[in-house]
Amino acid sequence: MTVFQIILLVFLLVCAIAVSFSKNLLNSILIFMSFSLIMSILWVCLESPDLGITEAAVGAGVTSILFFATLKKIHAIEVEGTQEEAEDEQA
Amino acid sequence: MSRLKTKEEYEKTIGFKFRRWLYGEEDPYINKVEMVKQHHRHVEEKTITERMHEKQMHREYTYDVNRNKVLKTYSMLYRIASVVFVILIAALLVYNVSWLPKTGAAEKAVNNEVPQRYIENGLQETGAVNIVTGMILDYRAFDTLGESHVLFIATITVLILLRNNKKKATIAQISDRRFEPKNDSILQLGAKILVPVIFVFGIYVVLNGHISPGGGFSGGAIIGAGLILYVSAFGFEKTEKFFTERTYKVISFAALATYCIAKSYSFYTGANHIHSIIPLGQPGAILSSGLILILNICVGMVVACTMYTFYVMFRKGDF
Amino acid sequence: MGPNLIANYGEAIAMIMFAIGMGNLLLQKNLIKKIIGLNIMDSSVYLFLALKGYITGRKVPIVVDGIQEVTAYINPIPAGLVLTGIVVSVSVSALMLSLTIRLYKRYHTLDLDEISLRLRQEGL
Amino acid sequence: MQFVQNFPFFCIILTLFSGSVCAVLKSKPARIVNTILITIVGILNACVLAFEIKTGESYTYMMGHFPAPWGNEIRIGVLEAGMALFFCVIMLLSMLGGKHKVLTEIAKEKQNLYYVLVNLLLSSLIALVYTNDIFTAYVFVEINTISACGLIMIRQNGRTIEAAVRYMIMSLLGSGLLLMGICMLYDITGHLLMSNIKQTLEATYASGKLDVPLLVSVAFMCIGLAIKSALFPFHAWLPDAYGYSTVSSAAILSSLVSKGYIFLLIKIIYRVVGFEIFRDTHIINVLFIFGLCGMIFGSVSAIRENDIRRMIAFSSVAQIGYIYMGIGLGTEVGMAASIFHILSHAATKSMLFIAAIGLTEVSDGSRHFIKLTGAGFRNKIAGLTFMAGSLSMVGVPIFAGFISKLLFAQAATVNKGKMLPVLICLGISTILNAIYFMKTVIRIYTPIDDKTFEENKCSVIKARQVPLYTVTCILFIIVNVVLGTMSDPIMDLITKGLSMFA
Repeated sequence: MTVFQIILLVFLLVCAIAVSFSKNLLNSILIFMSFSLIMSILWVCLESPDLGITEAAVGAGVTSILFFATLKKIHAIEVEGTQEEAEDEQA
Repeated sequence: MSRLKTKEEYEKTIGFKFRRWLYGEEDPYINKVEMVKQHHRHVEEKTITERMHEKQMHREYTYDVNRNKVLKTYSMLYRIASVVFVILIAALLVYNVSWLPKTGAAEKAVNNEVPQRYIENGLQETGAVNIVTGMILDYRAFDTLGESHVLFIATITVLILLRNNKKKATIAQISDRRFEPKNDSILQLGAKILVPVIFVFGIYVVLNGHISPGGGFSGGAIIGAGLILYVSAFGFEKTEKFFTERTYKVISFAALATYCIAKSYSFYTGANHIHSIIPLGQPGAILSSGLILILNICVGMVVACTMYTFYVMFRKGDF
Repeated sequence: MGPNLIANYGEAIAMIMFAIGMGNLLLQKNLIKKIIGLNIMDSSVYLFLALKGYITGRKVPIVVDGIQEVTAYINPIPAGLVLTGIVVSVSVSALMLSLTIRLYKRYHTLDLDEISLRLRQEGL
Repeated sequence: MQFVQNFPFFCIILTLFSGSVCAVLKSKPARIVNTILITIVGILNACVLAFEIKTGESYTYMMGHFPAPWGNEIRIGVLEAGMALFFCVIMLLSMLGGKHKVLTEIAKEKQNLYYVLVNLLLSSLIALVYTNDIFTAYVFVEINTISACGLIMIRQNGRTIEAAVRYMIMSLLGSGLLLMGICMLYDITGHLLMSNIKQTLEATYASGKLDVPLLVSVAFMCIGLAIKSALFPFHAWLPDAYGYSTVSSAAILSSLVSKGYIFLLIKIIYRVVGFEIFRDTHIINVLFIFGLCGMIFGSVSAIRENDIRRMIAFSSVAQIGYIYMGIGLGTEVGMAASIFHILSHAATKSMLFIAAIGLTEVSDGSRHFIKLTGAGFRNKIAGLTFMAGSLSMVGVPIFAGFISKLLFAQAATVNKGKMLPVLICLGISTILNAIYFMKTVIRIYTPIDDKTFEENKCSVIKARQVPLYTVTCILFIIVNVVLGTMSDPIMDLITKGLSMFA
């Protein structure tokens, strides 16, 4: 374990705490994205580059994109949502 | 000696009555059970509305978080209890960690004969230079078979949840893409340059899974990310030409079926001590390590399609 | 306290992160934040597991130059397990997010307590 | 190696394969594939069971070319084969009984996906039952969780989505705890294979030290599985999930999914930790107390419900309390009683769900007690089945519930310290059971006059109109009575299987 890894671990902890206390959803998703990025660097430090590639592609890439898509969908939903609710009540 | 019963006698037997009751031809209770008529109670309209009003007031009071003391105390208590619980768990786990073997030490229970054989004989037994790949796709292949089905079933559930029919899809699509720039030239130029590179890199990672770090899953996720970038730059019209629901289903079916068949061959021969006829090849070459290359390609295809399908479902709800 | 706390500081941090993730899961009202907490919880378990396989001074388990001694490489098992775990956590988060979208479409809120309050008020 | 010994592996591969096959089929062929698949898997498991009874020895089956600690492995014994066979029977009956509801309640283009979920659920259950590797168990627990979530939310209205979200949050918390426990266990023993972990742990235990990490990891695994199987304080997700999903799903969830987790827990207790070590950890007492609380609390909540499906769901909480109470007794007899109760509860609960749907159908789809008045006359076969199920739940002889209660009482007398609380709680719980089930039975057999009939928009369904449903109900009653009357050979098998576990 080197000093670099300790710094990374501390960053990881800071990110985890910051996610819990941030008020804005977009902020917390961005912080989570950086959490994943730090994690993928940490995997490489721990001699597992397989995990590093996977975490970078999946954790920082696809999962974050899915979070963003969800957030966008939620903000865009107001128009069409009422229609579905009405249909739901009929059923 | 048996005696034939007459029809009247037969109709009195329990069996006949049960049969009639079962088929609903006659109800044994009709005309036999005395029914006392309940006299109808008349309630005035006013009292009903009054009662409804009271009930409403009561409900509003009960579920009003700001004014209801009990509810407020309860949620307060829940928060405090959760915080205490979480702190206790953290303390317990840290205390527990202090008793675990040292990190980074070579002499501990984890480093026993199992990783020893993987490292010393892995190259000869699986033909994979990357021992991790050899381990997950050959030694412990049953886990990985389960894992790829986790992905498959997650896609199925996402399809169930977010797939909507064509009619509504257009409305959703319009409202979804309303605030997005269309034909953004910076994004399009970037995508034109990056997407081929990403694809080639992903295919490289998939095909070299047994030689260098990576493998089906990471490579597939990279290809999926490339597809997502392509879609965001050029819109769904372009991808719809080559990727529909049918494509997803056929590709994932073909890949999973190949996976299942390949693995059942290897499981069956292994368990029955039959020698496997698949050659392992020259270690380090692309065409080596027996089934691992084929399995990597299958996993890569499934993962790439899955990632793209997730994104499309989240954005549009339809292929 | 046991003897190895200082040597195991990485694992201790992973455990604290596990608790933080769990706290998010229990205390956050917003569903998206709950999902993030869940992801943090999973990631910390994987970090813990990967630290198990790490051996100081040894290299990636990819055979180079035909060296096949145990003393040259780290333990490959945790890496394989974590790879499986990451796949599982991606599929689970995709499922949870799609559930979130559907829930928001129906109730226009991300707060589970509020939803159950509304359900009870509607008398459903 | 004989050919029969390959059958468990064939079962797992066939079910996994048919999952991806059903995704490309249309809904009707998918349904046929599903029915045939469950039947075939059941027959294969029956062959394995017969083989096991004949030889009387368990065996391990290598998954791949490499032997035990290096490769994956499954292990087959009497108890595993019997459990897998029983799961197949109950699943087949539940699918048949709820078929007409699946056709009406689920959107047409999504029906084949429902069968994908069911197939993969079956494969994960069989893999959980047979596996000998603790990490494989984790992977299949995840498949089980996700497909169970799919089963809940496939009927899409607001309530089921909300229930699915609650279910997923609790389940994923449980999975996280389970994975944490597995990782710690791996750290202190260095193995993932159940038998090797047990050998290592026994060696450390013989040297006289029961250290902290072992205790914590066992506690984490137990709590994780307890959350997933809805033990008393963690049951908040259960009533919604069972109450609003389509009826086949509710029957499968209540009788198979939670039982799969409990079976995994029993397997961990016997094959991973070792029964003696587990008894010395005092976690057993926690499970015991939670089980007792669940028995009382579940019944009290069920009395207060006036929705028939939710009432049956709360009754599940009570019955899961019974099972954990039996595990918590800490004796072989208690464990055997728990396993018998898994069988009897699975048979009875799915039967009640299937019967309840028949009763609500003739009452304009309403599930409230008032509307159900006289439903037993309008749909006779459903009323009869519901009555049989209630009698079994209350514990009337010749039905399965009676035997399991008797076994629990017998098991309690062996354990001096825990005898009194068990007997008292068993008595109170039986009385409470009797109150709410008999209330329902009397309600559905109270005649109504024609005016109310019209007002409630009631209808009449005769046994002839729904032949499949009738046959399913009769088969359910037969299974229950067989469990209740032929308990001696079944108990012999269970004790034999438990001794083979060690």
